[in-house]
Amino acid sequence: SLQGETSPETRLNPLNIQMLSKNLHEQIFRGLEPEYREDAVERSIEHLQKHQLWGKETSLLPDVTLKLPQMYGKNIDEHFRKLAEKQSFPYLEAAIKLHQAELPPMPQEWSYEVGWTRYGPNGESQKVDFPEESALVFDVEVCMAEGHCPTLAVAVSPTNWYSWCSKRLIEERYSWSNQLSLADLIPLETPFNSARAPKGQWKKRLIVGHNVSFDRSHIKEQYLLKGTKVRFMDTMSLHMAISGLTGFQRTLWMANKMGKKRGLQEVKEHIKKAAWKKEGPKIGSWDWVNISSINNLADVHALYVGGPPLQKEARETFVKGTMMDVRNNFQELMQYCALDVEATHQVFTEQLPLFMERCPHPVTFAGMLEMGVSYLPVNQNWGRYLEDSQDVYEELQREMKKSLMTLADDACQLLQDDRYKEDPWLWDLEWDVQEFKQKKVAASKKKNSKKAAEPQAATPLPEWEDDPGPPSEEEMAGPCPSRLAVENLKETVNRLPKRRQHLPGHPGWYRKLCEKMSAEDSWSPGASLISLQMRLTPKLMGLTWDGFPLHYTEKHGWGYLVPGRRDNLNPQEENDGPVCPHRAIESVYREYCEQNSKEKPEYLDSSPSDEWLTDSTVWAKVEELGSLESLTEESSISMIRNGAQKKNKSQDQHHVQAKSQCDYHHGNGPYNDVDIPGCWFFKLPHKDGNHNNVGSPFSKDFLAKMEDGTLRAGRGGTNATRALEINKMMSFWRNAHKRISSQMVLFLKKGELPHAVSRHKEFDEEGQYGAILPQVITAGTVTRRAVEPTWLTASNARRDRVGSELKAMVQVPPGYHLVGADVDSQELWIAAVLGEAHFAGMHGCTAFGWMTLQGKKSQGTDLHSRTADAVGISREHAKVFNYGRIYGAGQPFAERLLMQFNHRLDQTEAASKARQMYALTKGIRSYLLSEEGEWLVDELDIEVQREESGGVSLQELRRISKLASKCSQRKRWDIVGKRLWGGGTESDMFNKLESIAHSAKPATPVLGCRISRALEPTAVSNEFITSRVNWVVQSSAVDYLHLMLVAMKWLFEEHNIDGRFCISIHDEVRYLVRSEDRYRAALALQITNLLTRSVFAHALGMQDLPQSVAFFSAVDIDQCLRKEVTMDCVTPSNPTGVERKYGLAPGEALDIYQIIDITKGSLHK
Amino acid sequence: QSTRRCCSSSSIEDVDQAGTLLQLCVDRHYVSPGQPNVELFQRGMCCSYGPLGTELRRNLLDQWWHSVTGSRAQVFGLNTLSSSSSRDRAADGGGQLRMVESEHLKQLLDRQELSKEQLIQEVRMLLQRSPSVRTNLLQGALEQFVPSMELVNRKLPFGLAETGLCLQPSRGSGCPAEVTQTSLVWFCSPRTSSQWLDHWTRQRLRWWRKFARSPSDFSSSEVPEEELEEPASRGVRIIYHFPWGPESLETLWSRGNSELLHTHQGVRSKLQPRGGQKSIPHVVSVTGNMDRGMMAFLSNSLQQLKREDSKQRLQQRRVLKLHPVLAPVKVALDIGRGATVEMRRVCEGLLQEFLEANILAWPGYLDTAQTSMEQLNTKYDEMGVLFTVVIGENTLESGLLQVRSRDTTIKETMHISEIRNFLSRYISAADNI
Amino acid sequence: QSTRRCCSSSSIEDVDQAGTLLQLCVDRHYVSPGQPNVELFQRGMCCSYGPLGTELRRNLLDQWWHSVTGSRAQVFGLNTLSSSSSRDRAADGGGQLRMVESEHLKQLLDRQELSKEQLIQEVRMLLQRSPSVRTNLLQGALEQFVPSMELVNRKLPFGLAETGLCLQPSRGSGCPAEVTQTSLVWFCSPRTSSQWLDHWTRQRLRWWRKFARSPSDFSSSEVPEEELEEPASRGVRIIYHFPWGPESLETLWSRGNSELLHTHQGVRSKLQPRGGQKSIPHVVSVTGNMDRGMMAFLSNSLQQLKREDSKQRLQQRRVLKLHPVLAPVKVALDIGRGATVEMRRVCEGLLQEFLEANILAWPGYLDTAQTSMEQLNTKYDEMGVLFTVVIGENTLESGLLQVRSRDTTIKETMHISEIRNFLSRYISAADNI
Repeated sequence: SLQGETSPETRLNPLNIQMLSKNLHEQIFRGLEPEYREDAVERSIEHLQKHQLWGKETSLLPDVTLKLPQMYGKNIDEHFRKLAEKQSFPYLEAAIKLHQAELPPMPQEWSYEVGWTRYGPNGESQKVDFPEESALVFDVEVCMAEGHCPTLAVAVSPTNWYSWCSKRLIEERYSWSNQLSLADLIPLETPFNSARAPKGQWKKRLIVGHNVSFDRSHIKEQYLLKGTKVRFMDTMSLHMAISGLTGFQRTLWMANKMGKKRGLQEVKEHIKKAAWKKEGPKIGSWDWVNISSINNLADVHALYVGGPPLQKEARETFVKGTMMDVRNNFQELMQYCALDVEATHQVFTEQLPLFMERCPHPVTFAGMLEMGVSYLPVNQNWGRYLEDSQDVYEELQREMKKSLMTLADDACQLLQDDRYKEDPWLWDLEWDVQEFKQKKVAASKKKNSKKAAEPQAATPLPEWEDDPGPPSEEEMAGPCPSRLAVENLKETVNRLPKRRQHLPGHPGWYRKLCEKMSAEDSWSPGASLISLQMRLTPKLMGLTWDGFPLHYTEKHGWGYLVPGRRDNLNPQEENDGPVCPHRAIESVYREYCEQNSKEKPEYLDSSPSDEWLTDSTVWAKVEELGSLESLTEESSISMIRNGAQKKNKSQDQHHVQAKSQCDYHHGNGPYNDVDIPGCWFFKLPHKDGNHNNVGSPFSKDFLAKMEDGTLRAGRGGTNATRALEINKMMSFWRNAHKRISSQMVLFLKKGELPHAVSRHKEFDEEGQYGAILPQVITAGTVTRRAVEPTWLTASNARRDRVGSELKAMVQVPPGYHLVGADVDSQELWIAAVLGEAHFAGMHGCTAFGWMTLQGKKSQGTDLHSRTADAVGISREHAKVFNYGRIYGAGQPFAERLLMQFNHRLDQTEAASKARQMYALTKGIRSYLLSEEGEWLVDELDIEVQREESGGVSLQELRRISKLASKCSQRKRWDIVGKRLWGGGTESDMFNKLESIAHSAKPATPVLGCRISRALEPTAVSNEFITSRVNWVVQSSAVDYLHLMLVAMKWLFEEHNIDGRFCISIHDEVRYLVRSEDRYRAALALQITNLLTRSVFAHALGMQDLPQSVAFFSAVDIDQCLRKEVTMDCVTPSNPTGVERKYGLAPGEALDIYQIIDITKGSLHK
Repeated sequence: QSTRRCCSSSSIEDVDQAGTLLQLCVDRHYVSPGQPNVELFQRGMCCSYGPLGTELRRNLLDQWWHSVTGSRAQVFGLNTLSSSSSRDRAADGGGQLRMVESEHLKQLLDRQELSKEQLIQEVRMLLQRSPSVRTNLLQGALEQFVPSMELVNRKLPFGLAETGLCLQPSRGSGCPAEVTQTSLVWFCSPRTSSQWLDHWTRQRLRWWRKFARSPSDFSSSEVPEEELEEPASRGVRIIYHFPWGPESLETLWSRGNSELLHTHQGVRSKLQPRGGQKSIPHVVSVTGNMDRGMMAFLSNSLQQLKREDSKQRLQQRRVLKLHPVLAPVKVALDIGRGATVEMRRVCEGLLQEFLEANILAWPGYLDTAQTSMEQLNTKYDEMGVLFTVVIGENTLESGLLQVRSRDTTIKETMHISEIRNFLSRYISAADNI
Repeated sequence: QSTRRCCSSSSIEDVDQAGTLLQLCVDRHYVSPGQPNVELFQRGMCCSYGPLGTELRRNLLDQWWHSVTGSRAQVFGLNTLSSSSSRDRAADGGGQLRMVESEHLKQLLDRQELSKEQLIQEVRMLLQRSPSVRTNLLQGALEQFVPSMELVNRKLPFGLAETGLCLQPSRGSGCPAEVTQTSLVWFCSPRTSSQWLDHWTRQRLRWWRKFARSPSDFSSSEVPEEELEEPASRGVRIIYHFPWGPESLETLWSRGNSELLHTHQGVRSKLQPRGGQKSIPHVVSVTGNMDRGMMAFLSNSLQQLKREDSKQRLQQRRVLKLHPVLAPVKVALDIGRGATVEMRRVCEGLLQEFLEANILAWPGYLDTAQTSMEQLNTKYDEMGVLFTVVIGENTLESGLLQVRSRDTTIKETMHISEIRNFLSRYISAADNI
């Protein structure tokens, strides 16, 4: 049933999904009404019913009436083709010029002069402002020791070579400003001292480079607020699109390159690290290795061009050398740079036709050009942010160290009367002290020195003394007798050994924590070397696990001691090592029990956060586990065939061996090879399985255990807890601060800013306005997603993470706004729409699709709630699983994740939950028999139980396989043909994804971009499936982004919206827009989304689009970059929030109706 | 078990702990004895300090001064008068304290010829003439604003730092009390005043924490809207969590410019900085109470360790773990068993050496009453003495000393020629952590 | 030509010289401007000091403190209250200053129902209740005698040192004035008190002379019998010969034991030291006026040189040749011609380095008004700045600085990495002369 008013505009499809309003549909699909086949509708309804989704109440959205701009072509796809061709034509032309060019001969001698020099074909040189040709291959070198300032550069056009030298290279000075200005950078479009377009018009030019975003960040004009028309092509990105490797492949590739033997060893080690079981993966096909390479220029050059390898040794001079070294090797280094340019040109020449062939849609080319000019405006607050974060960070670090040092100091008291022997934690530390050494003095010498140093007699103190009065004047004048006595005694210093002992009176473990005293400025007294990571720290803190003191062994890592063991309480005569005070341990546990009888610790579900979704390491694991999954599946069949199904016994090993069992505590153990009298040793649980050793109880994984009280500090409680809290707070900045503080920021002088800024009433003369150019590799992964280490991975601000307000430090100059939006559930929708097209060709026909379009959190019919209900986990957790699946994560991943979320869940329970979840969503796999299989079945007359789809289950397959091997002499039968998923909400989606992944030439369904050559079935046969499935969705998401960029550029140009592209962070785009144009830009963004989704539907043969996904749920109009316009980004380094501290008021988040209201639905000024 | 754990468990123990602290301060020469005096101290007022308290206060004020005047080029020291006969006009608040020459007043009262009205008139005039006593350092800094502008060529921002005694009106108790105040008055452009407030808050908080044993006991908190004092638009307090509750050690206010204008009779031209903007500077005041600050550090550094010895007796060790830079006595000099004149001479010589090197040393050797080393250590731990040096018979022969550390309780052997450098290095490097 | 020579020649010049000195003190930020303030300073009273005066006073007090507390093991620091409601009973001299809460008094005067007699009675009681303000530090030390005895195990001699503000009654001028006092109160056996007086006189005089440019301007003189103040039996003054005549900077009295007895209500048992002799200790007081001391050093260090320049014009160079330890500003940092942002950044870095090393540096580079180097040097000489460091364009290239010495006016070239150590060494070594 439906809620809401229906109007003539309202359109519904047969599944009662609200489609685009009538006027919109007419404008976009040009009157082409979708047709629905009856059987398809029926099939859909049946499917939805099965998943309890049919007939759920839904509500209608208000219709949208909007006059779209005039569109080109016969259909929407043609429209986009035309736009993209128009936008990229001059650049493509330039690219072709470069492609066809025969480079002029390289100069033999380079000019040692500030600025650009042009070399004629005969080696004659001439000083120029900048190279003027429309196409250049370009490379910049930076002497790292001198900061970010470019040192030298080489460029080549089809007609000339160019070189550039910085002032800092040519002129020697004691110090240079560490704040760069435009004048320090390389000009490519403007003469020195000018920041305006010559003749008022920027030229459309193309710069080619390898990892060109690095070079771009050293180009002067790129920092101007209003972008120029120069665009960049990155040979590294082209390479990724043509022949890129996945992360896992890269490791294997390098291993392979280092030589077959060495390589295999590396692979083994890698497998071990990834915690694979004994069998390990067998990489069957290595063909891909020969048609790909890792990303650096030398390897890429070898792949595409071949010939003698590039020499990269000179590069070290820039990395490690000083400016002086650069000067001394100037000609050689210039030559090196020029050779790189030449190599880049050769690579580019080879790549261009390949790229055009593999990514034929013009939108891909145009989108990548646009992606290459990202721009992040910043102001003086950037400096404040860096300073404050570092400040707070250092302070926390100090505090943590202080509390640890106090713990160490306090523990020293146990030395007195050997009390450490009774300490449940510290008994096994090194408590030895050293004897104070003195030189033996020869007898005769001793006499002499005695005379000198020792007073003759010992005079006892008088019983009582009166005020002796002041010393006389003579006494005061002469040397003071007591000072003389001291000076004399000082001479005995020669009896000390030359090298002083280091704290001989302190226990050994403490001695090691102290730095030997020195005159260094950095020396500090006390146990200053202590850190959280040290093995003795948990002991100093007196950590307990469920009341048992922690203990470390070399073999098993961290665990804990459980008292009560009797079988090893033999008299310990022969043992002269430290003796465990098991009675003290008992009393610790007893005390714990007494306390706990009062308050029972309640199990709390640790709440995960968005971090899970952005943590790239998690998804890296997915990829590895993915290959594991397919392998185990495969191998399980072969194992059955061998008739020897091994059970992994390593888990139970200890239990079998154990003679001694603890009856009152169950955990990971006991490990009775740890022979501590009176105690059993149990290991701490590990997130990757209990056979792994825990290296530190302070790792991130135990944070939740600290919070729920399983792991707690036995003494010095506040010190320990606080140290952990601090550890958490520091984590972000510790990992990120190097990258963040080395961001190259360039501030513009007033004259270099547009009048819109410098004449704005909020312009501050003392303020700073500038930009960071994030070094985005436009297609940095095999899915052609952009890669950049700082901005594209930055998490959102968190209250307990120092410096996590990073993104909000991107702040607009006066007179500008950031306009942007997140594509709502982008990947879910893409996956869903693919599945729908595959299943019944209409929107909302699969359960997965229906939930994505129509599901409601409030009714529990949205995807995440459904999964949460089904498995009995929180919605937040479910979200992680759902995304994980689409990224290709299999059951093992889910199992592991479940255990991590809840440590009291045992393996079987987790496994069953994971199985349940997968059955419900992905469904059950069935197998279509191959021709050979069918023949075999027929031949052997095996009765086969087939499913609806005609496939057989895994069980059935095993049975057939068993029978086959019994009945025949042949070892190997290839009985399996296609694999299919069935019965789950997502089965059809996965079938579609896998059918694309398995096709001979996998390509994205919308823009037809081919998968990397290194992943095509001809190269890898059946391997890297996870990556390929993942690629279908993610690469389509990249198509989505490219479409949006092209549409936005069109609308901005068409309607004179003053703005530029800023950054796209995966499913999010941001534009920097003049404030007066911000609402029109918001409308443009909404229209862009509408058109982009329509292209998807069109490409999949569905001439319609559901209204609910047609528009962004909100377009953010804001003054800074942040997740939500109202987020105040409070963090420890920004305790007062961005509004108070930086004066950033909340922005506006507008939906389509509000925007139409404000703009009256018009893009016109 | 740490002190913190104890105090969070029970409030009775907290009160007890406050009592322990105060008793210790009196016993160990931080605060002069006498109930009224101790009460002043407890209230965070200036009281009569013993030698150790005096030294601690000196160290604290010194550190404050260096931290504030050394933090930026534009901070200048200042010293204004604590009483002034002209000031009253500017800020004639109620309950002001006046310094009256009692003899004059008595003479007035003795003049029989005056009628009641005349008498009242005369007394009023006397009161009017008598100088008023400052209750804070702000006013002095505001008055010095104009000449100070010349120091930096009439450019903003700059600040004026001062420390000194101020009087707190009695609020009915009948007896006004003194407070050792520190004050930084920062003049900046209106636009940046809020940023500067944040800046100084961070700076100040970091300073307090630098010397703390458990830094998180010091925190800052924004003054809630309803507690803002006129004319401040924003305020931040730096708070110490005493066992008996939080108290404010230092307060930062963003005060606008109305007081500055008032002090200078609204003559805007005098107050305008050079440069483009002609706006009257805004004032950010940073006012600390160092008497309470002392107590905070004493409280923070008091570590009470309960320990069981081998015979299961509960022993208590109380240590005043003051930061090495603040600790009033860095080293105590004592004589081991069998004191002789020669040993004492060595002590004297060593003491002189320490004093010359600006290392405050305690002449424990002067006390010839035979106390056990254990008792001495207890005493020195409670005094917060960093190291105890014992000169024994052996010293006269080999030049070797026993040096006991307050923090680890461990005794090291050290040669007499190296002890001074060791102490100097130890104290100056303690800042490094 | 030295100052001394000039002033002995003519008294008119002397007066002139006094004027010059005062003007210089105001111009160069030693003393805050304003006639009343300068007069206070001239009278040897505490006044409102500018940044340089404040620093000079700090240095002076620091030196005094280290010299006195570091001189002997038995000197302990002390800090007593400047006002006290109990003290009046003990020393109820005439002309005492009382801190009256003016609001209370006004309310009293407003009470219509009181008769004149009642009113007088009430005012007297109010006055009685109001705390009195100390006029010297002696009384506080006497009060702390008993607890302090325990510090040295009830043995004599020992001393209590304190510095602080005291009020000087107006003596009719109507307005009491503040004085920065230093006080050592020395308790010794009656037998040795006269010897100790001599000892301390020698010590103190030596201290004053240590920092003087011409030490002989400081001298000591026995107080004539007729000028002895009750209950002192002997007195010595340390005198400085100002251009306008000699004035006393510090006074030492041998005071007997009557005040001590009086303060402790004659309870002899509390006052007796341990040991054979049961006599009540005698008191030697050493009281200094550091405001006047400051003026003495300023006056002593002012050198006026007449010289002719190349064009035969008579030029005067005035230099405040303060002792390096006392000089408030040790180094000034300036930028040579063609100031750039980079040069300024170097200055800022250097300044921070100096401040961290506790070398007070003057941020001359903040003053961007173009003044000639000559003018700058004149200014710095008058400020008594030891060295002027100039950062030029050359510095950015080579790291070399120009360092001008106040005393020789000679410019040396020095590398930026060595300047801090040079200054530290220079200042600390100046103590050795």
